[in-house]
Amino acid sequence: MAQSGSESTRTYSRSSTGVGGGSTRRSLSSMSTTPLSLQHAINIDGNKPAVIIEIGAQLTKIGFAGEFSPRNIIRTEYMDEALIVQRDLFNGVDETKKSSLSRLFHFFKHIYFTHLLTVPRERRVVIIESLLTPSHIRRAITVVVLEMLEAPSILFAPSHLMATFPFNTNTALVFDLGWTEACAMPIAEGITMLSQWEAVGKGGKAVTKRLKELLEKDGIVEDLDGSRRPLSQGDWHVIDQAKLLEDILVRGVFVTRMSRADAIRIGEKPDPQPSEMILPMGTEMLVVPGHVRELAAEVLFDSSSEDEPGLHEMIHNIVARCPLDLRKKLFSRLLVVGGLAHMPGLLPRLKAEIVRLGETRQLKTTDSVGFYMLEKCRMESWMSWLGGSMFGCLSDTLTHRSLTKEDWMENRRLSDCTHWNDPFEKAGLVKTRA
Amino acid sequence: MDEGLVVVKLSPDEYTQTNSGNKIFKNASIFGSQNIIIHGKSILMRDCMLRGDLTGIRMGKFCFIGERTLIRASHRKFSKGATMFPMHVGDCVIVEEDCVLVAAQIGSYTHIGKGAIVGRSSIIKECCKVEAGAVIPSDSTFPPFSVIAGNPARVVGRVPECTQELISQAAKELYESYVIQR
Amino acid sequence: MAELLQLDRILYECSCSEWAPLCRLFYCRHCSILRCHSCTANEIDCTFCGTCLENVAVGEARTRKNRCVNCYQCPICCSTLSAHNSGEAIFLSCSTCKWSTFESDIQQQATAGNWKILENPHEEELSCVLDQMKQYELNEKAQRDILKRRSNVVGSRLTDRFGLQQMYQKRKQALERPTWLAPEKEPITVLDELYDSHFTSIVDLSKSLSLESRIMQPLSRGSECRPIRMPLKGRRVLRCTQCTHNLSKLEYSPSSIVFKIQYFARTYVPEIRLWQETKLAEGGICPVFISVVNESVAKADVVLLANNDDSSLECETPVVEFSLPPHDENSDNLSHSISSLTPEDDTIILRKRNRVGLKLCVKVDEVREMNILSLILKWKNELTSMTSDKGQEWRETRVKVLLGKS
Amino acid sequence: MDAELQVHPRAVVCNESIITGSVTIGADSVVHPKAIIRATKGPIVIGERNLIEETALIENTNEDGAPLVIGDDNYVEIGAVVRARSIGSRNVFGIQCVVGAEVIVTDACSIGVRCSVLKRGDLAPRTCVYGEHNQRRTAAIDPEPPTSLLEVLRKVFPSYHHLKKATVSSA
Repeated sequence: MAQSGSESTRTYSRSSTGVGGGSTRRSLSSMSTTPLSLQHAINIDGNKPAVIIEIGAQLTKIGFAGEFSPRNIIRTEYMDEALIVQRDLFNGVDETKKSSLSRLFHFFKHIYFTHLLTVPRERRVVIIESLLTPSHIRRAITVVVLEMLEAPSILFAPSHLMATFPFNTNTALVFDLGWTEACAMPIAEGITMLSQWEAVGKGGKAVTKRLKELLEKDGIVEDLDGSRRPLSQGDWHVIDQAKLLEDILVRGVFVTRMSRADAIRIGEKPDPQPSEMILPMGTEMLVVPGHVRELAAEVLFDSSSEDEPGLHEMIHNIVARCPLDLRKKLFSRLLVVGGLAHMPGLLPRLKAEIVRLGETRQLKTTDSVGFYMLEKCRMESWMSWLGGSMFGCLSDTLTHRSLTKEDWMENRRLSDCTHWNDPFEKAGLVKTRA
Repeated sequence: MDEGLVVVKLSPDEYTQTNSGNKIFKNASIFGSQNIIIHGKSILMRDCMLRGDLTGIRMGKFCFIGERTLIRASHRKFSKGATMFPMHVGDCVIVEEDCVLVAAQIGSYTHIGKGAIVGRSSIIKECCKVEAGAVIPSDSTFPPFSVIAGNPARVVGRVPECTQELISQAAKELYESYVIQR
Repeated sequence: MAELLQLDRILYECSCSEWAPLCRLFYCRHCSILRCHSCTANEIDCTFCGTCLENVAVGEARTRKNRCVNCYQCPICCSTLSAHNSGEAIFLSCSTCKWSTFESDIQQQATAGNWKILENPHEEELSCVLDQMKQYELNEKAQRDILKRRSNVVGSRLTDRFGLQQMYQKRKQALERPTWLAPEKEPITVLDELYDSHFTSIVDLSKSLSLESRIMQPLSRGSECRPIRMPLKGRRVLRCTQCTHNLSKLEYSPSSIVFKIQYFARTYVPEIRLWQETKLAEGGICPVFISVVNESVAKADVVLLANNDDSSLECETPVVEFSLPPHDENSDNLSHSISSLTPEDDTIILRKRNRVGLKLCVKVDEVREMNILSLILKWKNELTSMTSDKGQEWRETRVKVLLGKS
Repeated sequence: MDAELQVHPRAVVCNESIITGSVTIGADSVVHPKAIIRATKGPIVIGERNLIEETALIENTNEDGAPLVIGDDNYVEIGAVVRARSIGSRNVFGIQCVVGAEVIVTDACSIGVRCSVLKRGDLAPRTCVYGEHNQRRTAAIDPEPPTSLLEVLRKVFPSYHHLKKATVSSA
């Protein structure tokens, strides 16, 4: 650390070992006229709870370890100095080119200095992400967090395993219904069964796309004198600007019962038609007919093409591949997390579909289908963050498993997932940590 | 645009200059002018409306009030009735056209964009930037150095740290560039 | 009224090769280099509430989860709630969307401050599970210690002088499986079906919350909401990463704009501004009018070089040299006298106190949407270094002037 | 033109307000200078304790010439453009808001700043229109009427503005 020797007698020494070594004492130097606030003078490492961040496609959950709800849930975007909203932070990300990381870097600074109000140098970081995240994204996050923000250490925690922690169980079939895709992963005896995961591109994005198609077909607009006309092309600009599709998805769309869905599939109109939903759109009113609200979520369950199976088929395929004694256990321990899990009627419909498919495939294991739920409060959208916060609270495990800045600077090696014993170590190429 | 060197001419039959250097649009509707105190070197453009009849309005130096802007004081409700609060505008405040300011206090070195509405008895501290078209709800307070935008308005960013010098220099050059001559 | 301060039309290159307008840059006099926001160490020196503009101590901020207890945010439209007195008690109401605490489960309150916030109903369950995880962690750590210290002999009962026995007992006890087990959560098999009333009732926009207000209160059950405590704001201190000296530090009070330490780049680097909007004609040579201002309190000698290798426009005038007097504060009475109107040569057209107007001729081969004229700015200013002898060195940085309609 | 203007003795109407057509202003109402009340297609009857701020526009554009009846305790803020069929009581019209000609405003509605309600039909009581995209919701309590503000204005205005004469026949 360059010491400004010539100028002030008391040098400002800041040992960069940070983690692992003893506490980093920071001697008060003469350069700042007022005494540093207490928080900076004593920088006792280790007892400050870690920062837990889960970056989703649409929403990012941030908070501290040990707390049972995230401090903030924000959209995965930020507003730069020219007041332009920057959204897709991860495309074109390359750890070698610093300029490609600038958006991600500004997003992390937005998290730290607007929401968490803490300095990255003092707290460890736990990033919760799905095991399927491509490794160039994980390496980019590591470069931003360790090198540009100078956090002491970073740990990538698998989101599916984290989601099982609040339920104190070590066997579950975790089903993450996110924005871009629905990804299911069985977890047996605490070990993620990496070979049996399945993901299908049916998430919030697919439901919104189906909702848009239905609205283009049957959407109605009540204009100024009360008469109703079909949706025109010009209205879509107002709809996108006011994010009405998101509003309809959050407030209006629901998953119907299986009996109604079958009736609709063969063309009938089941008798209690769902009510219309009326939303202000500019100065006119957008009317969402009842059947649009009902059909939008059907995209999750229709198994039209082979590589796009319905959610229930996906579960069956996974369990079929699992060892025999696990199958009954997995069916009775389903755990649905993610933003879409809040849709009313999803769990009963999923259960009914699974049981029906079980009968058609003459399986005896689907008689007791059960879901893990924290029924008093709907926390599905941030369940894996909650598990991550409990995991981050274990300070010793955190010290042992996370990748410190020095190790990263040394060999720039990011172990792919925490349980995987590293071939380099076995081959003795790299000195192993104790 | 380096305003310092570009001159905008104001025709003398529409604008007058007071002894303390204020250049004021002649038939701007100013009510209760005895309650309005402007510390000099300010500009009131065409069709401005200053309502000093309810309570006093105090404005600092080098203020620039755009066209068709309305400035009036606001009231606050208390248990025993409403009282009108005087409005205080700091130095070097640049307000663009078509704004409605019903604030209790606007700090110095603030730049308010076109068509912004500042709600009843709201307080904007120094060195703020209100974006064009922002709608600030009543009784809201904004700390210094904040960029305010949206409807209802929120802090969306931070202005550069040297805003005080920037805006004071720009305000002086702005005053300098609006000249009353044929 | 034209865009008043065209800040982002002229970008300077910071030492970390990021481009930013001069007003967003800082100048570290100890290392004599330009610094921008991304290559300075940001720290938070005080947290304060943005609405009541009061400082909140760090400890209290941490216990209150960085929220202010007296100021509240509307759960529907995020504007500030104002307190009103309804005769016997105080309630909060929002002036934009007219939401009031009458719509939440705590209608009114005797005192104005600390309204109850939503708690996590599963608090106790989760804390037992957390304690059990810590048990497992101790267990795992004990096993790891055994692996490491297989060599030394542990457990001889004789030498208890050094407390080995008690340490051995502790580790043996940690090795056993934790006897006490938190209750395992039972999966729920009977689910309440989706009733007809769920989807035949009118969708009431006041009852169901939008995504915006759901993410503002993670613990709400999708409909019921309470006033949200106003999140605090942090006051940033910028510190040069190389020599860890402060570059910008404000005073303690949150509503003050006085800087205790300020090394703004515009007081050490001559500032280039666009004088007039330039009209770029295809193929011909067109004039570009820029002005250079010296805001520092010391004299500055400036050299402007055309940097034609990476700019999309060819700048004909290769070198411009001039020196600028310091900016004197007492010139407040801005007399409109332009000190010398006669152009010294074809490039320096106007000289006015600490400002120089330049006309650069630029050859344009084809007009693109974004035309960038890049220059190299060399300047000498004795303030650019702490020690006087090093002050006479020439400093240099690259400048990009965005001419097209940016 | 002023002959058809009927002002209650306790009402305070500034001379600089532009009032055209047959307009009746009830007791304790205050009209700021530069406020515009135009009874183009039919008469306008304004009730008691109404506050109409400067540059606000109230116009009667009912084709059938029916009178535009405005109730009590309404607060029309700066720059609001109100052309409703009928207006109830205790409403608040935000700064620069727009109310269409076929709207029937019932009671205790509050139209937000720069919002617009143009659709034919009545606005249910306690409807609030707010935000950038005219979002709608129903409030739990009535918006506060400007009664205490009216008292202050009735005391202050006579000393600063010329007032319109009160017609003898108190409405």
